[in-house]
Amino acid sequence: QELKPLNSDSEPDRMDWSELETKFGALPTLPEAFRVGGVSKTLTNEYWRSLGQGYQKFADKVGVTVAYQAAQSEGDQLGQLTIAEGMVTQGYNVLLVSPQTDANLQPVIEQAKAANVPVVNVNDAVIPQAEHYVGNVQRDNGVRVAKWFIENRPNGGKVAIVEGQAGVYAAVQRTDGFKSTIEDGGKFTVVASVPGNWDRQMSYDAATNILQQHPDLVGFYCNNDGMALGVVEAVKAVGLEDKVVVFGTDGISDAYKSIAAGELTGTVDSFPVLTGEVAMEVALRLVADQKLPRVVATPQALITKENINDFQGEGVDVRTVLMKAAGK
Amino acid sequence: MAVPRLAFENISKVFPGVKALSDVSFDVAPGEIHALLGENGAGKSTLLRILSGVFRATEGEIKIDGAAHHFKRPESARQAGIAMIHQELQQVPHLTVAQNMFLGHSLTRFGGIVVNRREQERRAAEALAMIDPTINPAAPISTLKVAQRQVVEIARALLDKAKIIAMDEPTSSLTPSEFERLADIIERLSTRGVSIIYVSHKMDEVFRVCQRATVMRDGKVVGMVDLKKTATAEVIAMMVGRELLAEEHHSHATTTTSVEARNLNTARVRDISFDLHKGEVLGVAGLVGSGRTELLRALSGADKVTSGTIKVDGKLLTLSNPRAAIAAGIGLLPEERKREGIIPDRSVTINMALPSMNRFSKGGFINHRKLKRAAEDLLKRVNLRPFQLDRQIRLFSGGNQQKAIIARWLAAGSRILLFDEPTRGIDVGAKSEIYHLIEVLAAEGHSVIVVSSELPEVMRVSDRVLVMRDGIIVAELGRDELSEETIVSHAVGKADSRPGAA
Amino acid sequence: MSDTTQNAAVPSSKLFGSFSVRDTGTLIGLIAIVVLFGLLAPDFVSQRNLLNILQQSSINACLALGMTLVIISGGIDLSVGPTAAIAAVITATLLVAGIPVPLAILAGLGIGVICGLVNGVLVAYAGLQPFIVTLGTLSTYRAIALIYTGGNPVLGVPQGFRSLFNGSLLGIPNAVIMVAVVALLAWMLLKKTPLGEYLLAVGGNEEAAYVAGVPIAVTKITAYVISAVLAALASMILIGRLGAAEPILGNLWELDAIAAAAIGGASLMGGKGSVIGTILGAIILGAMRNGLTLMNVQAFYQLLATGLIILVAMMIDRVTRGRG
Amino acid sequence: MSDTTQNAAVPSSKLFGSFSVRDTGTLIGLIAIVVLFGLLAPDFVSQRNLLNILQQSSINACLALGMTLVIISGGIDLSVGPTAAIAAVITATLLVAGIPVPLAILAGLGIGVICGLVNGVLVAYAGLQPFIVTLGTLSTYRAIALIYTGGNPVLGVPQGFRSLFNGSLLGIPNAVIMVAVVALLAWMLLKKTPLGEYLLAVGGNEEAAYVAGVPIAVTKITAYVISAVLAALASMILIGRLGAAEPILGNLWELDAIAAAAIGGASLMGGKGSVIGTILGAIILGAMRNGLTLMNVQAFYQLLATGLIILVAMMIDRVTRGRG
Ligand SMILES: Nc1ncnc2c1ncn2[C@@H]1O[C@H](COP(=O)(O)OP(=O)(O)OP(=O)(O)O)[C@@H](O)[C@H]1O
Ligand SMILES: Nc1ncnc2c1ncn2[C@@H]1O[C@H](COP(=O)(O)OP(=O)(O)OP(=O)(O)O)[C@@H](O)[C@H]1O
Ligand SMILES: [Mg+2]
Ligand SMILES: [Mg+2]
Repeated sequence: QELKPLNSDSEPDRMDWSELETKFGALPTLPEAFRVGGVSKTLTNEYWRSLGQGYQKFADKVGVTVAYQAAQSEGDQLGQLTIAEGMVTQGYNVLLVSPQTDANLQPVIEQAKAANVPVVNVNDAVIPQAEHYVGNVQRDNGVRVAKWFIENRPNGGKVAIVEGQAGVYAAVQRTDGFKSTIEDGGKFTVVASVPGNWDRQMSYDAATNILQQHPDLVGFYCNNDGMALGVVEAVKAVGLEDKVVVFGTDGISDAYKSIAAGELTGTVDSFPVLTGEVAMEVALRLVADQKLPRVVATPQALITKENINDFQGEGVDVRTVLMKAAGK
Repeated sequence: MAVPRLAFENISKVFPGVKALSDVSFDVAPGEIHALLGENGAGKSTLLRILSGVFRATEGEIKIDGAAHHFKRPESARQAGIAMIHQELQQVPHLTVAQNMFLGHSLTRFGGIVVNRREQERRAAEALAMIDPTINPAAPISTLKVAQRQVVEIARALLDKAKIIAMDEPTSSLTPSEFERLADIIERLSTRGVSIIYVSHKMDEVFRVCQRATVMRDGKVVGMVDLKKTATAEVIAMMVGRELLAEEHHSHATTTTSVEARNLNTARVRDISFDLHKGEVLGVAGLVGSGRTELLRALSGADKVTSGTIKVDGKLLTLSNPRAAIAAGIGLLPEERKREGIIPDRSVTINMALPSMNRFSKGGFINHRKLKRAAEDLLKRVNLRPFQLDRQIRLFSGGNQQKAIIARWLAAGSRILLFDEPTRGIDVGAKSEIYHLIEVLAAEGHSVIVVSSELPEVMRVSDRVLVMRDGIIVAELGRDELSEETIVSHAVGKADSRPGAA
Repeated sequence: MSDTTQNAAVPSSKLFGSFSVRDTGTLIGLIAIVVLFGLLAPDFVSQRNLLNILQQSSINACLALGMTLVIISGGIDLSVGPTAAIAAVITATLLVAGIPVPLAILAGLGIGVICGLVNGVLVAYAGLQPFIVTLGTLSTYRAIALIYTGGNPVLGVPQGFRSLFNGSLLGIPNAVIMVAVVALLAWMLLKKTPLGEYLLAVGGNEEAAYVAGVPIAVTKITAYVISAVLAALASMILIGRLGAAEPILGNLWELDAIAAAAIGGASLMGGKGSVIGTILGAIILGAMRNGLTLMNVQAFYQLLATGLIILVAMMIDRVTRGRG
Repeated sequence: MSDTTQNAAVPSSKLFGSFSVRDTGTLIGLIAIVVLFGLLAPDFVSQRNLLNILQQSSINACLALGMTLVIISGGIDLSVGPTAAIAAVITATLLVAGIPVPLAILAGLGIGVICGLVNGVLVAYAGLQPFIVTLGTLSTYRAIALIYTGGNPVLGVPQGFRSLFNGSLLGIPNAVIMVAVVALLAWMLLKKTPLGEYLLAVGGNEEAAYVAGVPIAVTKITAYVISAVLAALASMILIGRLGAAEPILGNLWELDAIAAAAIGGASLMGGKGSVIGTILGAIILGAMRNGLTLMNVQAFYQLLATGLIILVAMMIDRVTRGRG
């Protein structure tokens, strides 16, 4: 039957990652000589490298081989398609793909289906025809930051958004989640929502311009951490670091460092390593013919100076922390 | 008089900053061969380019068979029956000879969709055969020598069956024998009623083929003469505004050897050996394609020497590039001015100073004052006109560009000057100035090699002449042995060639 | 120097006699790459994979053919990607709205004509530099595609359209056949028609072309229109494959297309370029991508290899052609 | 007949007498943009914002100056972004390792020299096309930067370095002062030194320059080296500002730099270009970005405006210069 185009944020056929074991039991035994293919968006961003580490970590644990490849640059849509098609041709048993755009890996879904290879769409662009999706709720990234503002800045004020690449699903959802949530109470106004193109320099310049126009700004929300770190510098450059808060998204290690140093206010970590592990687990369960829901939601959490030590440091196992948070 | 075939009526043309033509009027009868004469920069090419639709006149009109025309594009002029041979070669390097000849109005098949190359090549070959049957119409134009390319330009104008053909220095790269064939063609065209406007700085040609001449100076018509009833000197006086003295040849050759070439071989010349003395002017004659240009290019470091030695003032040189040659005091005035000579968008001054930037710099900076002084001095010496030193060189007439390149080597202090067709496209006045200049340079102790296709020129300036054929030197003629017949017979290989000494 | 002394191949009027020295250089480059990858990755030379390479190269080849014509005319077209994007989203919208396939295709190609006309007119009549014109339209067209779709992909391209562009005939992908036909047409255009000569003339010596009565403006505009129409066609091949049209489709296509044309011997100074060379260039790039993936080379090293292979291909070519 | 009838500026030897007709065209374009944004966004013309614009334009201006020299010599340098990235990550690594600031800066600029040399030698000696050489090194250099850092940014650039590049003197950002000095040097190079004449000659007519004894190879190589060194300098301004060096820094810088040079009157055919024009071009682009942000224009429309403004700026300029 025809699948409804997937909306990963609102798909009803979903479960939380924490329920995998409880609902489906331990990982079944897998066929011999088994190869998993991972197709990443780009390796130039730590987020995607961490995701690959997650794949590898879980694969090592259960003893399967993974190949993790990425397009040569972010935006190289056909290059990524070539990679994914190559993996189907070469007879990988299951694919984990993080498409550049919503559509560029569409043919792989079809080819893989014909070759009977399950495909898991892992974050953040969403292939409408995808049968399996593992990832977080993009909108929720923005929502969480907006909630922080509502709780911690009861007087409201002016806020600004630095967006990712125009037209990219994650950017649109994150921006929209933040904007609609924060404007709900009527206390906050989004005075600027400008493109930062995932680029530090552009975000720095945009933030400088915004701050100069609105020196009374209370905070920024940025669609990823790289841009947020650029904005932090812009805020510091005009000496407003005590008044203006800056939030990023992704939870890359530099963001953690910056939060620990008291510069970046917070980031919404979507735990790429853990996401990778979960995605790998889902893939393997699919190979073992388990019937999983279409969407498996992975965890995310707003990291600030207050809770950073729960997620980072000696002896902290993020998995356990999050499991606990999920109430398991 | 009946309605003229062609009438220019009060044509004026203003370029930003220059009035190139003012109030030019004259007419040409059907079948007339009409010379258009004038010094460099007089406005001849500008007038013809207006006629052929390349430029638009600022004022005035052109009448063809009594009907007024204002051509907006070259195509409209062509359709009105005008063909033009441009002074500068107008060719596209990656097309073949035939494609170039038919460019803009290809012969086609299948309703204009497919170029009929075979037919084009056949007709191109026909037209070429009238002057030079050796040119292969299917060869890419870039493999042709300049002279051959000029033949192609002429042949292109003959394709159209035009009623007016404007020829702007059609023979500037050609040898007398090719001119003779062109002259025959022109006469045949004339008897068929085709009118021809003929621009040339070669007076003998003009008197040989033309009936009447319009003389221009500084963009104005200064007179119209019947060439059958006028003396050359009189015409020249009209052109340059003064009498030209016929100068005698003076030799300044010494016995000190300045250049000693032994057994030089390049891709195109073989076994070249000769001596050049201080103060000597050595002429090099030969047919088109005999390797004269390549000889000069080898000496100037522009072409690779595969074997043999060159000594300058007794010192062995390794000429890996022109820079090395320039440093050794050798300067080349190249044959193809537009391609190898000028940097079109830079001023004459800069074009002049390019090889000798170091002489005009101090502490790494150009000393513009010194440069300006040198430019004023040297460009005056070559009589640059208009005398605007900051003007882009491309805006000067061809002849004046040539003068600037000569000045270049004076500025560089070169002692050995290699002139490849030095007076190509240069007016009679300037020509005699250049001859004079060559003599002065020789007297000052420069050594000069002059390659020229104009035998009178070779004989006028040379102390000694080498004749080349097929890439080798076939004869060496002393000044007393010089005559057109001797040179030509050696050049074509009829004389008892290869004398022992070379 | 550089060009004038080089031994130019004498074009011949025989069909495919035009396989010049330059093209041979490119072919040797391609063979070298195929042999290299064939040794390193055994799957590489399987028939299936070679067809794959052709299919994967087809989009770039399609664009690069148009780019070659523009480059020959002395221009450059940076706006091919966004042009493709506009054509894609509009074609897809029409298809989704139930417009018959042929009409939708025509509309998409028509968009190409318009985009190309804008580029061409700005270059030919306004006299602006091609690089900067198409840099401007690169942004403008992309913005139009984004605004038109609100940034969302157009999903649900009907099967009829998809099988046309994504099907295969006797085992050969339709896209490959289409591009082969386009290449043949481009080759004929360049070698056999007056327009081909005009392109070479305008790019080779604009003044000479003008004096000879070549319609400069029309020639240039035609080149840009062809380039844009081929970009539109490439976008259809792509949406046929993807089943969806995105406004951000075609990102960085221009660089690949230019690279293919340049590897194939087109000179960015104009007046020179080869259809056969361009096709070989596109296949070289496609084979390289494919081979590196088969070898499971990590992304950073793929990037390194891409750069080095482009340089080496150009050098092999330079050496094979020989030069003074 | 594009160029031959066009009015050429008469070069003058007076200082700043070189503000040519062409530069005036660019200036009018800039004024038009400033007036437009001044009307639409009142904050735009505040002194503080104008300084902001200069600061934000400084990086692009720095690159564009080098690009102008390369373009004048008849080439193009697509590899500036990755060159900057390598220089940035290496400088930052050294700084973090505690190497003194001046040494680290020298090392970074030295990296620029090497990258430029590679480009220059491939263009000048191997005789490859500049576009394709620097397209190849664009990938290669980027890959090197990524491999060197493993893809991670280098954090913790020390304050001493940062304040040097990100501080200000009498209210004027150091970066602006540095780029102004670079511009002055570039202007002098072009107008006052033999090398400047060589660049113009090589780009204007390479063959004639060769016959006239201009050292072609050295001239071209110098242009690429200067471009790469300025890219390295630009990267230092950036890491001074951001406090971190990313291997992906400098993405698409080449397009902005080329756009600035072209808006400023450089001809991609070589032989023509203006330092003043390029600076104005960079400011036009910077002012446009700044103004659109101040007006809080939505992303898609910013893209649209960017494209249209580039086109309009070029047209204004074309009209002001007048043409036959
Ligand atoms: N495109 C142009 N722009 C500006 N001035 C020009 C242009 N073309 C020619 N001129 C000027 O017009 C005048 C006439 O030049 P023209 O080429 O017609 O001379 P000419 O009589 O053909 O000289 P020559 O015998 O040297 O060929 C010269 O002063 C020249 O500098
Ligand atoms: N690019 C080329 N390809 C093939 N043959 C060439 C080429 N250039 C020159 N030749 C040949 O080399 C020989 C010498 O030519 P060269 O130009 O030296 O003659 P020239 O006496 O100077 O004649 P011109 O009057 O044309 O200058 C000729 O036979 C010519 O056809
Ligand atoms: Mg003339
Ligand atoms: Mg010669």
